[in-house]
Amino acid sequence: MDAIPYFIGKYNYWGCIFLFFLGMYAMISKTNLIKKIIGLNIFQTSIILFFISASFKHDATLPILMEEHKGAIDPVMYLNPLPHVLMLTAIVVAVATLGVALTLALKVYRIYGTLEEDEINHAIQSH
Amino acid sequence: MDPIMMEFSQHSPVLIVMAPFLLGMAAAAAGWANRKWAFPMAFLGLLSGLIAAIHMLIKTAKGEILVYHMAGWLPPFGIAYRIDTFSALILTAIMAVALINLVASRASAEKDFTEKAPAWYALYVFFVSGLAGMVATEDIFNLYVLLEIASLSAYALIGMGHNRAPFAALNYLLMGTIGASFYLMGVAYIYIATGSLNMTDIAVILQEMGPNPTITMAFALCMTGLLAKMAAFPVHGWLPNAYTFAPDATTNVMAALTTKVSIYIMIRLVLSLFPLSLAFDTGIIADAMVWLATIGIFAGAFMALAQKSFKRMLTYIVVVEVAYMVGGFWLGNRAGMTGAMLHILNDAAMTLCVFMAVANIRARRGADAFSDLKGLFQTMPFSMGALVISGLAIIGIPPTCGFFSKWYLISGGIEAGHWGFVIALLSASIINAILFFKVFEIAFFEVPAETFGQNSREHESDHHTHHGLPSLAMAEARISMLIPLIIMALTLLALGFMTGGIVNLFIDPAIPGQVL
Amino acid sequence: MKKLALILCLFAGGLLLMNAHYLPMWGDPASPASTHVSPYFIENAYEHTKTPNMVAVVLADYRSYDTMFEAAVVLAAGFACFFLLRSRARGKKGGHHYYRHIPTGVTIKIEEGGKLPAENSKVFRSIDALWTPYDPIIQTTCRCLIPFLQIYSLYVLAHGHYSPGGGFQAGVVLGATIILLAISHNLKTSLKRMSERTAALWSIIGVFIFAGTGLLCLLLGMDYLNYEVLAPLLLSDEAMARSHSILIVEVGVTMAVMAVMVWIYYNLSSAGQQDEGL
Amino acid sequence: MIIFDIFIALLLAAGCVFLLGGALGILRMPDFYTRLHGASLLDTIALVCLLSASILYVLTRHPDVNGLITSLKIILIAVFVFITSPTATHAIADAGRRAGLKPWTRQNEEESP
Repeated sequence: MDAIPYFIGKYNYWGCIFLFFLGMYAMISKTNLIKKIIGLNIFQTSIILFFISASFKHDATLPILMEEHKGAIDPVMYLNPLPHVLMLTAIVVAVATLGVALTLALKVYRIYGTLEEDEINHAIQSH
Repeated sequence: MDPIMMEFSQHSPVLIVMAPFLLGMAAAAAGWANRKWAFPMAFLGLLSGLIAAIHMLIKTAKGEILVYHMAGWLPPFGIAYRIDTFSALILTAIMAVALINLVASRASAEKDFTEKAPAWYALYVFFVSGLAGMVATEDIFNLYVLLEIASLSAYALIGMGHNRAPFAALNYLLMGTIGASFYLMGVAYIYIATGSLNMTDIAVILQEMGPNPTITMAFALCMTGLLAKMAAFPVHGWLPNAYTFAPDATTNVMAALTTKVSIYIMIRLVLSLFPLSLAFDTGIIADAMVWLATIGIFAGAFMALAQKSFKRMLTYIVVVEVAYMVGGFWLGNRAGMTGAMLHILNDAAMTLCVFMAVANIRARRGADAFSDLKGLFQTMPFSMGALVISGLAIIGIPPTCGFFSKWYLISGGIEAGHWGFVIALLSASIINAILFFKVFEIAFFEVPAETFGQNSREHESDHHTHHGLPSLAMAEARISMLIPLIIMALTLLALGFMTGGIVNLFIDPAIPGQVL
Repeated sequence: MKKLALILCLFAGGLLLMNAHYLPMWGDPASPASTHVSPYFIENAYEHTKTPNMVAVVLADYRSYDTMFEAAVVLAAGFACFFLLRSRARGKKGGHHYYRHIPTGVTIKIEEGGKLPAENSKVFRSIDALWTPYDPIIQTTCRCLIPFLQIYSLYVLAHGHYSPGGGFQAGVVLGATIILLAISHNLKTSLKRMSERTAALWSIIGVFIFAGTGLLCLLLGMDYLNYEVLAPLLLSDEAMARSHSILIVEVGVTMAVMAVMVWIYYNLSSAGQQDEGL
Repeated sequence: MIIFDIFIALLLAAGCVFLLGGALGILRMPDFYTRLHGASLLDTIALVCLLSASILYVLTRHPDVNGLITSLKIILIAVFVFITSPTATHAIADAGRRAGLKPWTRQNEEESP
């Protein structure tokens, strides 16, 4: 029975998908705006982990060329550099989004004096 | 053409993104020195983008497909831009819409944002160049980056409006990020399954690979993400608030472009990345999408009927129009697709026109509740004339462009036997007619209770009714807002007359031959 | 709403988890992701650019166009925060003036014709409650650390060709030092070192260095961002020209990221007023 | 060599135990200050254990100049952590005190459950 190697062999996907929907659940169901933004961050981080785990190869080292390999390079020796690059971009995008989200939350707080979504909706309706 | 120009013109695929982007940054930098320079810089940026777009339009019309390799690396390794006839058409539409709105909304932007106007110009130009890049790029990850740059600028542009705007913008941000992240997850699945990021390369690999559950999942993820981004029916919740409370200058361009570009991306992914069989062979996905669109049309139209303010009503019409295009595309036959693709272009034009007209009214009257529209035909005849033309286009009445794309959509629906969708289209036209004629009636026959001042918001409708129509003084919007509006109104008619040419030259070649 | 969200997430999550069965095993060297495009990068990166760090090569050369927009996203975020929050309305309305209580940094608005409250009045007593005594531990530690952090960030930037590092990381560390200054002292101190105007201009210039390098390649007759053509300008052969250009581009990224981090912090921490801070 | 390896393993295990203790402290302690106390002290000592384990590992595997340089770098990290971690804790505690948070006592707890 190779159920155990199967589960161990794919645990990275399970974990990332779990985090993905954990973040999404937090974004949909929480009423506090800051908690929603935290959910957003978990959500984005899970995708970053997903990509990075795709770059991993057993028995490979990080993609910086070692002095002794400069002649003939065996691709199996090094991790896949592309997902790292893509995720550097994704991290920066996530940070930028976080900055704008916090800015908007700050503006919302200055207008309504609260960060609870139901209180804000109440304030809008009673206005 | 002299050799230097020849040399330079081959770079137009990259210049369409980079020229606006660089000049947008220059506008922001100039803003710290002298605010007056910001507008010319932004204008110049979008103008050069438009010139590049028209150049490509002419080139692709001759049957050429423009491919540009960034940094000189060939596609599977580097990033490439690929522009066919249809994307050149959309690029031209984006640049033209953005340029016209920039000119039209200069006055209101300078008034609303005063010393922050350069930042507004910069974000506006970033937004437009992000959209242009999304249309041009052939790399699915580059698409995500450009999507985010367009969205981030959009959040900021929306958040600066009415008091309720920041909350609406935050909701848009959350929804938009969910959409973008689903798309990115789809990219991850595609990458894991194929190892490539280039659309053409992936399409070739997928052809060889045959059916694959990973790709099906990637398809589902990408489509879900794009549906959220384009505000298709069940996930449209962010759109009405965000567009209603954004500043007019922002709403105009955003309503005209954001959703349309997302639909373009959807069309491009389905037609040139995923195997066509995946989308249309089982028929389940396509049917589900068409029914979703049908429900979306009814829901949006009835919500529009319930609104009390003109601008808010129009935002629901945007939701309805999105459903037209989604439904038409997923009918899966040539007529439906042609209708959807033509409607992207037409809808960008007519949405801009109608929102610009509302912006003019709001600039004059300060409000846009239906009770504030009384007597407008007398005070603002030109703006109302443009509004009538765009209203007719949205309803779909012959000489205007809206009629032709709707004609294609309906004939596609009949061909596919989707009677629900056909009925939805026809009844949406009727509801649109009711909505617009209600507005025209108020604006033509009713008279404001007293000569309006700055804030006609306080007027009660039951003050006293005039009998007959006393003449009101003309109070037309300022000339810099009026001329772009009239140009747009004429464009709507011109697009209607040019439909045949556009379909033959630009849209037909972009639909793959298997689609009948 | 909560239940609906839960059902939705469980359903979609279940779907994705079932589908994970078809994904390749973790760390499988034969998976498509590690066999299609990436071997090309691993094999040719050094030959093309004489730079051992493949991530830096892919980041700043093969996919440099992405990276440029990444810097642009950061810039757009900086503009967004500035555009949404910055307000300078205070003090311009005339009639009243402001008194700043220097030890606490609290500013009192004095209406037209009003007088400063007396030394022991209720106003000042409430201000005194906010007063933070000089904290030698935090300030000294930060003052000792900041120079080292700055040198380290330059190392991360300059050594990015040979070890993990590069423009973004260097920019973040460099920006953190200025934010650290603002936290340990106050916003005024860091504004004196780096004003908002400087931050804004630096961020624009940083992205412009990147985009301008690309534009230069275009003007010299090659594709956008094709560094090869810069070889005569950089007095080197083509591979070395790529290596040098990667450094130039990373310097631009560092400037942009650093300035935008600082700029966003200025606006967020003081809610756009930029008089107080944390 | 085996003695060194056992020693390394012991140090790593001790580090993990300390980290676990810190995490437990955050969960179980009654108020802000005590939680901070547990987390910061145990984290610092855990880091010392882990870093010394890695220094030993490097020195036993590469007993040459390279190994020495690497271990010097690790010592630098330790110095950095020793400076910053207490300062950060101090700053956080200070902020808590200034925000008006009262330390926990038994009387406090009885007054406000």
